Amino acid sequence: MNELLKLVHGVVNWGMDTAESMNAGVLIDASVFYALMWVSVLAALGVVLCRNVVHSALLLTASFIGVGCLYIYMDSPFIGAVQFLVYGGAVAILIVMALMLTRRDDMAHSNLSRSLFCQAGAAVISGAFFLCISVASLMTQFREMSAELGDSVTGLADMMLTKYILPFEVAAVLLLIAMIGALVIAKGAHES
Amino acid sequence: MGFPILSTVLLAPLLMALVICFLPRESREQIRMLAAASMGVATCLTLYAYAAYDTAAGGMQFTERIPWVTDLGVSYSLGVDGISLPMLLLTDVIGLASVFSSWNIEKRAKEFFILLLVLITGVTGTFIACDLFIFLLCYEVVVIPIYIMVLIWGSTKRVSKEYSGMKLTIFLLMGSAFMLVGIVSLYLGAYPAGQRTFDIEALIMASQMGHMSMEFQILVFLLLLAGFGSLLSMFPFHSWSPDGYAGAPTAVSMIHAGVLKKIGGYGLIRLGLMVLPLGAKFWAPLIAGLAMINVMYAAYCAMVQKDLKYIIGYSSVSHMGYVLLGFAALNVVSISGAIANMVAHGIMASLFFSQIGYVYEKTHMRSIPDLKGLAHYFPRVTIGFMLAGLASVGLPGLIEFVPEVTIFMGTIGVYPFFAVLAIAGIVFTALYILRMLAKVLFGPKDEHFAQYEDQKGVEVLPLLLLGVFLIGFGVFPELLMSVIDSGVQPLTPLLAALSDVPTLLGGGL
Amino acid sequence: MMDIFSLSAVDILNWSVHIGLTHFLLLAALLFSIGLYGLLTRRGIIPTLMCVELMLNAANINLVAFNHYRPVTDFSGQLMAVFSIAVAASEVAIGIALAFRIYRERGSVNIDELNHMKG
Amino acid sequence: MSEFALTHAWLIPLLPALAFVVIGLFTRLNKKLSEAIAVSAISLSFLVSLCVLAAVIGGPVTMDNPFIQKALWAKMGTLELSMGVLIDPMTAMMLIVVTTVALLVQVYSIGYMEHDPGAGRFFAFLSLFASSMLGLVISVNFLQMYAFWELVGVCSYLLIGFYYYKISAREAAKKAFITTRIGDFGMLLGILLLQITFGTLDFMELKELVPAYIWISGTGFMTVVGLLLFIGPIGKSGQFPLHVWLPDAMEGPTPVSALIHAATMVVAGVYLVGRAYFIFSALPTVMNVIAWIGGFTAFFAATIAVTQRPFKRILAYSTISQLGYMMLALGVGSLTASMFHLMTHAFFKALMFLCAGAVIEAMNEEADIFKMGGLRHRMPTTFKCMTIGVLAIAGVPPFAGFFSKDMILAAAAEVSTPLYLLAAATAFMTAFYMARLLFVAFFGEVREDCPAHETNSYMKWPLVVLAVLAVLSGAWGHFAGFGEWVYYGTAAEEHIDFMIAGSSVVLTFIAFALAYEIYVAKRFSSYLISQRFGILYKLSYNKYYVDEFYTIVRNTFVDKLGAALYWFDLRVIDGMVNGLAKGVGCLSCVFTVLQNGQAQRYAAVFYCGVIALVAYSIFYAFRILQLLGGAY
Repeated sequence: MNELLKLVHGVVNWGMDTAESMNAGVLIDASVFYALMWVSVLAALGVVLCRNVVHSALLLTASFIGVGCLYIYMDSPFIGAVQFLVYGGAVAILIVMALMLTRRDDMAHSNLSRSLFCQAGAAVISGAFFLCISVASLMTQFREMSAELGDSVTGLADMMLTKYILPFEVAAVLLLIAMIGALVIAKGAHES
Repeated sequence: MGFPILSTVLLAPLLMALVICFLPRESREQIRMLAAASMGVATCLTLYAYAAYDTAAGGMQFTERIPWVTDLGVSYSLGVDGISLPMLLLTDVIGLASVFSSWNIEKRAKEFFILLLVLITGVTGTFIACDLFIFLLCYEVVVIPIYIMVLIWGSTKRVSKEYSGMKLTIFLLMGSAFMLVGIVSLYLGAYPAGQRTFDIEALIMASQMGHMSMEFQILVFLLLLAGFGSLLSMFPFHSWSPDGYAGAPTAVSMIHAGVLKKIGGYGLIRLGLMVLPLGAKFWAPLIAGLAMINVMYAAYCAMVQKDLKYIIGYSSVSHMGYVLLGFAALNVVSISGAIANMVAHGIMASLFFSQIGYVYEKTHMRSIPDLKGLAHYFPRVTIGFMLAGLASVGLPGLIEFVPEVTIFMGTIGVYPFFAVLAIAGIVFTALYILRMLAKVLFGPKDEHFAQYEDQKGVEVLPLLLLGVFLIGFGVFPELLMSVIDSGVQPLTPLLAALSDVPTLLGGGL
Repeated sequence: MMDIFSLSAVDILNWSVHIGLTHFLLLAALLFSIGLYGLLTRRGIIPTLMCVELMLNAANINLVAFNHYRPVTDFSGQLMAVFSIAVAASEVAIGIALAFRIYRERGSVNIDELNHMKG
Repeated sequence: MSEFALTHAWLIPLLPALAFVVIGLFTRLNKKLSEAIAVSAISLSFLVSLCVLAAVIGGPVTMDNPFIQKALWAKMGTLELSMGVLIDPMTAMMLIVVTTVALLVQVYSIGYMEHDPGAGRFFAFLSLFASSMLGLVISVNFLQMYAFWELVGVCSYLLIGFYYYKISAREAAKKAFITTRIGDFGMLLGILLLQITFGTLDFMELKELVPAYIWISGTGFMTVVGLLLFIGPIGKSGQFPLHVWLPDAMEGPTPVSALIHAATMVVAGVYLVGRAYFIFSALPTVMNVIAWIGGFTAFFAATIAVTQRPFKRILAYSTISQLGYMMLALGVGSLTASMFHLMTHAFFKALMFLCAGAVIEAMNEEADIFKMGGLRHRMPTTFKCMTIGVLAIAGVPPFAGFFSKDMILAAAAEVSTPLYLLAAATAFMTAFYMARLLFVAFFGEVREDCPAHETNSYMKWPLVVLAVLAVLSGAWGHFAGFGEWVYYGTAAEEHIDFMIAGSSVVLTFIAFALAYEIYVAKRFSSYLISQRFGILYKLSYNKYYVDEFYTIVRNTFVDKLGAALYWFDLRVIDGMVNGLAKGVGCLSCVFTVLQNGQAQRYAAVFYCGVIALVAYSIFYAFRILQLLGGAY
């Protein structure tokens, strides 16, 4: 019983002396990060657990937006914008549209899950996975240093067009093919 | 030597199989004739080789050697010496007899004869190969045709033919797996990386130069024993042979009992004894013990069989026990007796199977309670049965007597207890053989068999062919023994050196 | 430098306040395992696709985080993220098209019926 | 001439063998031709053996330095198996006996087999038998003797089973072969032991080596070898434990019984002991065993013969009894007495069997003597020959039996009185059951339903010749000095011990009178006597239940054990093999669970793999880091 007391006492002292030593910026930073984190994590949980598949689609969008804000928090606005644009906009809407097209009877509990045993198994597997990755990441000592790289957009742009020109072109072609492919598949080749 | 005798003996059946492929399916007569012709050529050449073999010189004769895969040390080298020549003769004689005894196969005759000729080529290859690689190659060639022939032309009696075909093949393949491991370790252990070779003579030289340690020889011999033992239906691995024979068609069981089992014995002597003498000496008491069990156990099992082919299956397991006993005694007399016994049993078992095959072909009956009083309607088959039966009992004047007595003379000094029990086997063999002959051949007339006519024309040829050898080698054993003696004679220094080598459990009983 | 085995309460609180690379790694891992859980339990094709998207997102976070918190000289991490987003987008397009087509052929979107490729 | 005969003695077995081959392959269906070939072959052999006899009597050949010829048969390493010819007075005597009886039996069977379709086959087998018996007689080493020994066994198997459509015949043939085979097993062991200790099986070489070996290392090991060797003759000559096959062998045609089971094959055992006498005579314990087995078998068989009903079965038991006499003679150390009795017995026993054949054929296959009666009027010649035979075997003075039997009795008397008493009792019983046979079958009133008539000439003349031989052989042997001629060690001079001879003659006459009282004058009814003896009669009539005992032994030790082992083979060994196959089968079904088509199942398995990898790398993180050179 007394170790617990000692623990609480330690925490309280810590609270008081950091408050005056740390400037307000760090705390604000941390609170923004945690807010965004909880938004995206809870949204993701919602996607997975929610019964109504439309709700989960919307929560997916919320999660994408949360992640987008995190990108901005990590001061890489271009990726944040791309995230909002592509994921938040296109992908989420596409999924919702697909849901509407493949409507079946009652949407309320369309998001069926498998038997309890499979859920337990999946939970174990994903839990073990999370554990492994977190232990791995905690254990390794990264030499952290937030390098000031300056504006990411110009940096990205010249990298894309100079060093990584080939992947850039390939990505373009890929997107084109995906679009045509989607059309052909959705339309059904033999009807045309 | 100008004319490559051994290559022609090996390839004649194979080439004829190719020729038969292109013949139309209906021309059954031509196919049969061609098959018989090719086997005839092979047999005549073997007889010539047998006659021309110079027993005084001994060693490998009629050798041919063409380097094949040089960096692996593999060469297409054939050769025949005192041990393999009788086996080769056995193969060709039984091959010819099996072709004649499957003369009136109706169902898919073309495929049957192609597979039969491939099978005979494989078996011939194993005996005349002087190169382990060729030995293994030919051995694997043998297994596949047998499986197919049992499946298509087999007969379902106590056990379905699929089961017996499957069991037969899996046992042989498992055996050959052990053997392969043994041979590869031999290949690696004999010479350092540079001059590795598969040639048997070289391996023998290596073992004499002491390249292989005692433990190496003991372990590798055990592997070879498992391989060749299962082929030779040694006690724990014998359960495939009765089922295998019962399921197989006549020709296959003739070749199988007659020759395929002898590959095990030949391999044991050629690879086991010559290349791994220390291993052979170490495991000799175990082999002798198993051999004795082989003899008595199989004789007892044969006592209660109802099916003719099962009796011959168990009797061949029992006779292989004698061969193993002869081998285990590790002296010149008993080993030459073992080889002679292999030849004797080969001819005898194939004669038995050809006669049973004929009876089964005509009456579709093979179990002893159904068949009675065959002597009235099948005089020639009766002669066949009596000849084979009395030979397997060891009647002097027929082929089995001299080898059996030689094995006993060689073994009784080394393993008195095992030898006495094995010799007691001759009483039990007499019991089950005569009981079978009495029930099947003699007894009151049975009208049911009146409708079948006896062997005539080509069907008598197996009886004549094998009968000639059965009586010829029986009355004049020197014909067979002189060749075998010249093969086994070079072993005497090897065997003499073995006297002080440690053995399992400190020597047998 | 953090050695997680000799932690005391104070260090944890200090660590939690200063946002560093490991926070993002943990976040990404959490998102990824949630996506994985969804992938393994959802019956329908579209929900499965959604979970796959989640997992891809988690991967992108890692990319950007490493680029941000590591002493790198160029934006290769973010570039990789861009390309991965492109790929993910096309993947969703194709996925949806397939789902749509399967719905029309089979009449149902339930994954269990789609085991014709069974071994 | 005699030199030629000696050097070509190997012709004697070869000629009948050639006859067998010729008849077997070509003339089997033509009765007349095959008879001619067979008889001519055996008569040629008879002539050659006559020349051999002449050569032996005239020439230098004696028991101590026989004429030897050898040829290599098979050579393996140090072991050399050879075949050859060994002629000495004993061989010459045996040659004459075998060829004479074989010739007369073949002539007899021409008549006997007149309307039998298988006659060709019969003559082929007879020739084969004659050649193998002659081969056995002239063999030069143990292995050759063993080889022909087995060949003779097979011929008797073929001939007993000649009427193969009768189940009893084929069973009797099988029984004969198996029982003699058990004897052969023991003998083979003895031969093998001889081979590995002395390195040779040749009689002459062993003759020097064995006494030397015994002198050095005592009689322990050699007694074992001697006993093992003696097991062969027990089997072949129907001595006590292995005698069961001989009475059943009567299933074969009568000429066969006459030739094989009276004159030739069954004496092969006696001949072997005679030939290897240098081994046996040096081993007192073995001699004792031989004597007592012989004596006991004689007495035992005589007691059974007294109560038997079928004609040939009585003769069979009397043969076993007489063979017991010969073994007794050998056991007490007199080779001459045994060989002399062998010769005389061959003639009068063959005579009686042939008479039996004539009688049974005349009574169309009726063998029971109590159903015959008064045949002396219907078949006078057969009756006369049968009487001569009976008198000869009973040992009435002028006839053959008297001389040879009394020589045995005299030899037995010198060694041990219990044996002599046993032999004398057997002589009394022999006289009794022979007289019983004669009186019941030939005397009394003629039955109306009996179709008996005198036999045809082919069967009659051999009887007459044999009758003459039965009378003369005894006297000729005695007075011409059989002793100086066939002996072991020192030549035994002929003398008649009047005390023993007188007592045995008196016993014989008492037995005749007793038999006459019971069966002809019917003073005492045989039925009453058998009731009074009760148990003894029942035991004797059922042959002491030896056959039943053997059947039980065979059932338990062979059939049941075989079934048990076969069950073991099926269940355990096959079980293991099939079990292995099933095991592999269900091992595979464990993995099929992972491939059931559901995508999620594959994903789950995939991620398990990932987790395993990550976990592995965490535990060995440091080593991996060093590997990467810490470039993070």
